[in-house]
Amino acid sequence: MSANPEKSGPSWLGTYTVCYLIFIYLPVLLLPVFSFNDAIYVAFPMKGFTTRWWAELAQQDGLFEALKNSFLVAVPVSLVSTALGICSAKALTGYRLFGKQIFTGLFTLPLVIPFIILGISLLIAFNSYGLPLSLWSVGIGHVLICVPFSLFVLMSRLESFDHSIEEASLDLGETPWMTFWLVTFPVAMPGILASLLLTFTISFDEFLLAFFLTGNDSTLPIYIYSQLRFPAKLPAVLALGSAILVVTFIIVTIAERLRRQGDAQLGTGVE
Amino acid sequence: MSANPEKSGPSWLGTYTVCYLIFIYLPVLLLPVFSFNDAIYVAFPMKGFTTRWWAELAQQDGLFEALKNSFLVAVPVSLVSTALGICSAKALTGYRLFGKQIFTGLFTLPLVIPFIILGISLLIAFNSYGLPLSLWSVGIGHVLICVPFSLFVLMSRLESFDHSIEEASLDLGETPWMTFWLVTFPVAMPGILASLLLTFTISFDEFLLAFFLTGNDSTLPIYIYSQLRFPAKLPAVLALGSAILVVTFIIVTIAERLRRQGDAQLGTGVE
Amino acid sequence: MTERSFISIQDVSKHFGDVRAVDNVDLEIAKGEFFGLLGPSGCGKTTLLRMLAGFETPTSGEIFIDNEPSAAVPHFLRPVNMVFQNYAIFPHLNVFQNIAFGLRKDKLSKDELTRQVDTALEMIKLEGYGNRGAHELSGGQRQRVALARALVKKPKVLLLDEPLGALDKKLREQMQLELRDLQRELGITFVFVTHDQEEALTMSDRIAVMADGKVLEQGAPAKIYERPQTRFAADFLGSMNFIDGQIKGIDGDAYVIETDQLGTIKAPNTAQKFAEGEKLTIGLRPENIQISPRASKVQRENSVNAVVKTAAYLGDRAHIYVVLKDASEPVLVTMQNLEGAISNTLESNLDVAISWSDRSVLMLKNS
Amino acid sequence: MTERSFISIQDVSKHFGDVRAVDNVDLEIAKGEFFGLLGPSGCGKTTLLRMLAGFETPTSGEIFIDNEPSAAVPHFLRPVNMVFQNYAIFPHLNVFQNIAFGLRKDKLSKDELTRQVDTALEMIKLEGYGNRGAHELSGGQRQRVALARALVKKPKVLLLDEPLGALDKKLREQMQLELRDLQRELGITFVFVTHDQEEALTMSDRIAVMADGKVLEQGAPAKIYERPQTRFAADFLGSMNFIDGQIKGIDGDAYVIETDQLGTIKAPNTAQKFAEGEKLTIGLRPENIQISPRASKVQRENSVNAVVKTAAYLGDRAHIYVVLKDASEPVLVTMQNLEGAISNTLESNLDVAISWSDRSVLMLKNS
Repeated sequence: MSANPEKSGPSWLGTYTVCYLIFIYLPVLLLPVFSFNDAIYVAFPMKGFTTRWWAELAQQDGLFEALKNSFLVAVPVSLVSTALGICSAKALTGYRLFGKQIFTGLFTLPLVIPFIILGISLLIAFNSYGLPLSLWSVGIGHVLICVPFSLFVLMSRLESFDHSIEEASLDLGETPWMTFWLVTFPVAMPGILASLLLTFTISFDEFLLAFFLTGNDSTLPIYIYSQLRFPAKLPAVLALGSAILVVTFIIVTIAERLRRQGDAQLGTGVE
Repeated sequence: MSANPEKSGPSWLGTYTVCYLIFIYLPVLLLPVFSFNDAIYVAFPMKGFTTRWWAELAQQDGLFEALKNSFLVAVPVSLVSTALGICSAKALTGYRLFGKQIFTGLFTLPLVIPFIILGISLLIAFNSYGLPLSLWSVGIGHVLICVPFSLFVLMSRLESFDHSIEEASLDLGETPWMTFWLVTFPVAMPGILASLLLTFTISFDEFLLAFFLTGNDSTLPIYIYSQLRFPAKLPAVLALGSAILVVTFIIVTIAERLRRQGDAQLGTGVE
Repeated sequence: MTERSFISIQDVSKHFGDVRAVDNVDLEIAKGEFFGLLGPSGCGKTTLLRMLAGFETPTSGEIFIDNEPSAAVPHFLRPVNMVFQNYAIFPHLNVFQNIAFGLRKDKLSKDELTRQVDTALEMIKLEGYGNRGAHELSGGQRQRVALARALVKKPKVLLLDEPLGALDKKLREQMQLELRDLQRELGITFVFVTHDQEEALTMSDRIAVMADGKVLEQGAPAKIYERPQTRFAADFLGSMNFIDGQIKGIDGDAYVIETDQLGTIKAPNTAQKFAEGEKLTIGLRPENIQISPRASKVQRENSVNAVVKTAAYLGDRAHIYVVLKDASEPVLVTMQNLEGAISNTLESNLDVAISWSDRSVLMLKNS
Repeated sequence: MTERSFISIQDVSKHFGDVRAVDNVDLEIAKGEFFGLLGPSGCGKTTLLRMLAGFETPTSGEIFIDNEPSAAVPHFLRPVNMVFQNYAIFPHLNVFQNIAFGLRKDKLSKDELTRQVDTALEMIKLEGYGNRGAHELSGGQRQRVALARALVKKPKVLLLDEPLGALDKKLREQMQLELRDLQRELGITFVFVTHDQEEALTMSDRIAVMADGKVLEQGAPAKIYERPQTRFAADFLGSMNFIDGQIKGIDGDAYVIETDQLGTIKAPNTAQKFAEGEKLTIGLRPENIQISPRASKVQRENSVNAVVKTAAYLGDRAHIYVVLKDASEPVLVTMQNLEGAISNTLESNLDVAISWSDRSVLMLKNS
């Protein structure tokens, strides 16, 4: 009752929102703008409109190699870290409060270790155990940082997961195995998809660990970094960056929609 | 009733937890181990025990300069981004559901832009507008990525914030301004502290943006990176990394405790 | 505005966008009254209360409190205080600090402050609880602290938003009586909002029944319950058997009404005017119908044979649904369980007679 | 184990760590019975139900269902089904798929499956709702779907965990009767858990009252309500006036009891044995006490002068608290409001007389 539909806060908050969004998007939007600017030097005033940087982009062999490498890493990383995230979330929700807090801390601590230190640790570890650096080592590094994110996404879902529907399935004569496939999995699906998309994005975007841990293969961020040495290639990098921005935007929107859809479903499940 | 105290999940989850923790902490723990190893080369088998790398660490002038720079950036960044986070959270909770989802998306989107692209964007922006690169530009970049994190921490707190206690304060004769200081601020305090600690840690740890945006001053991660060129300095870097690990661990523990304390308080507030 | 009215709500409306939360409400509340706003959720009662508190501004109309128009008064200067539905105890303050919160502005000496808070703690029977944290209190204790916190401000009017809604049944019944006794002792005007008809009946001196933003009727509990003017109020306050009928004629000071379900029945010719031939709805409270074995001699004016369809034994009373010969809709009869005598009438398919007196027949206009 | 008992719970205990959730419970439930487990939250009733369902294993003792020891049977093979407290509707399936879920294993033809689900939908009066999503259902509809989903399995025993707890009051009262009628029609044994005494009294053929993991007493609703053996049950089921007393002597077939509050009173000498001089607690149900003006002639055995302290008008009845001359603890009297007659006795400080009959006096052992 009286949900207070008028309440939209003081009016300065609207002004703030606009200013803030300009502050964060002004630099980002320079990327697509300059990617159509007909000049090698990225500076105001702008010259004419061109699509040649985008055309140039399509001809770079290294780019597609890097893109392929990024997918080769990000796809398995998202699958493995989501699988580990499910196990971890299951394990953590099983514990009582006290142990749960400690273990949750231990599981998520890697997130706050500076990536440069994590990179050095992993490099040392691979060297010490005599393992070669390759896309495999990048993947292992990425799994390490992706699992905590997957865990975050899945934990909140598992915590609001109503276990009585699993009991209901058992009660109606299904085996635990079929209960998992008929009830647990489909209900948890939106969360799992959100986790897959999130971890994919993280792995795809990550630079520092990839930089430390890759052998001769570069992933996309590393390819971009290498291009920066050649000023003439900067406009094409801007075009590439713009493309990545658009794709990222689409993926995140889908992930968010899935998450919300799952919320709505669970919301009614609990009533 | 029947809180099911026995339920601790299948027993393989315990095994899983142990294996997983070994997987993630094995590389990380190599750092402190090798930092006491009496050899320049970081490899098994280990040599004798020494503290000389730690002693060496204390004599590096550049280290303390970098440490100072990191603090000079991270302290204001945490304050500014938490302040912006408070405003943003206030602004977002004011909106109705539909607008809220869109704006929340816009506010948090910077998080998923690859940092290398964000770094390039900012670099171009600074150059385009003729602004010099310095610790200031690093700070601005960090604020950009810290606000969404601050927002996440504060949003959940503001959403569970019971606004009727503010109305009660007004009803009992306090002005809106005093209500903010006597009620809103103290009740939101744990969340604000958690945000300050989190954003401090992020800024302190961040490498890539700092790398792109700094002028001549290096922050701690950049200093570490620069040291890696000299193999002889690696053991001291390990010591430094170990020290950072310990400090990070302490800060995160405090932040988490504050968060939970706030939850407990709010929990009873809602009953 | 009469001399008597202390709070005067004059033609007040409140619109939220297209929603008319409160729709042209007129209400006069006397000084020292315990006034209940009763209605289902969404009926606008809370919005009306929040306008009295100053948290909402009327879209149109005016509110006077103690003869002062309250539109211009900022809510922190109004002579009213509020007890919130969830009590809104400050979670970071202890009981003493919560109660003393509203006294900050009075710049009292430390001794005087302590004295006033202690008096308040005594009033709510929580002596010695001053140092307890907000999270250490039970639901009932939170309710009392919220009450004390508002009452130390010595308001002219205390507003209560579903004051007992968060408490369990036994505690709620106890607090209803305590709250009413406290109000009588203090003499402060209380206005409260509830969706619970028993709470409204128990505590109020007068009740306003609201639906869809409008006040449907108002009056003393017994008047509203026993002589409701609208089908909504009759149904919302307690149970009611509704029977379709038609005025057949007027026999002296009684109407003769033809019904399908109960045959021809009589009702007293009260102020409400019905024309001959007019269709209307008859209301019969379940507790005004008596149920007895067919054989027994019935002393009341109306008696009909019926069959028990189903019955619910509730311990202190029973709800018995009986069907009449040719009627499909069952009639509900409530019967007090005096010394276990109830059990004789709970059997399904039992032949019984039901009876009622003319004056318990309620006549409601069809609208 | 008698021939009659269909579910036999023999000396069953369940410990969670140091907590004895269920403590040496023996219960026999007959085939086709509607059996209620009643108790406050935490009394172990849900744990007992979950042991019947197979979700918990007894720490000690044995449970037989239809003469089969159920310890070894995995719960998905038991002839029992459960309706969960929150209904546990599968959120990703529609109504049809929810109800058909338990029939998967039966490998029915598509037509047969549709027929069975349609029959179930008809039973719960939700014909045509098959395609509705789980989130499109109201609380009452969810409850019905959960019921249908369990009943299509044709269980020998249906377990219900607070089946109506999530519904609002009016709907709950309606569903209580519907559920009972359905059970009588199907003839399936129902065992349900509730903390609501009216729900237990209304629906059950027999009730077991539980506290602290133990069954305190069991029996038909009228027996438990009107002749409780323990103070806990007397207090938990409805209201009760408790009065301290001492046996003064035995006068023929009646005890003579001395009380501070009511003077010397009599009670029938029933099976329960009390010795002369023994201290005991007297129980008097509020609805068994009659209140009348002092002047009126009282026909019942016991009559005492009293003064009305406070009264709560509830519309269909009133709760009146009276104090006796030298007693501090008020006595509660419940009175049905027959044609508004109640109003005469609601005034504070009114001089009245209260009366009761010997046979409504309940004698409870002090323990």
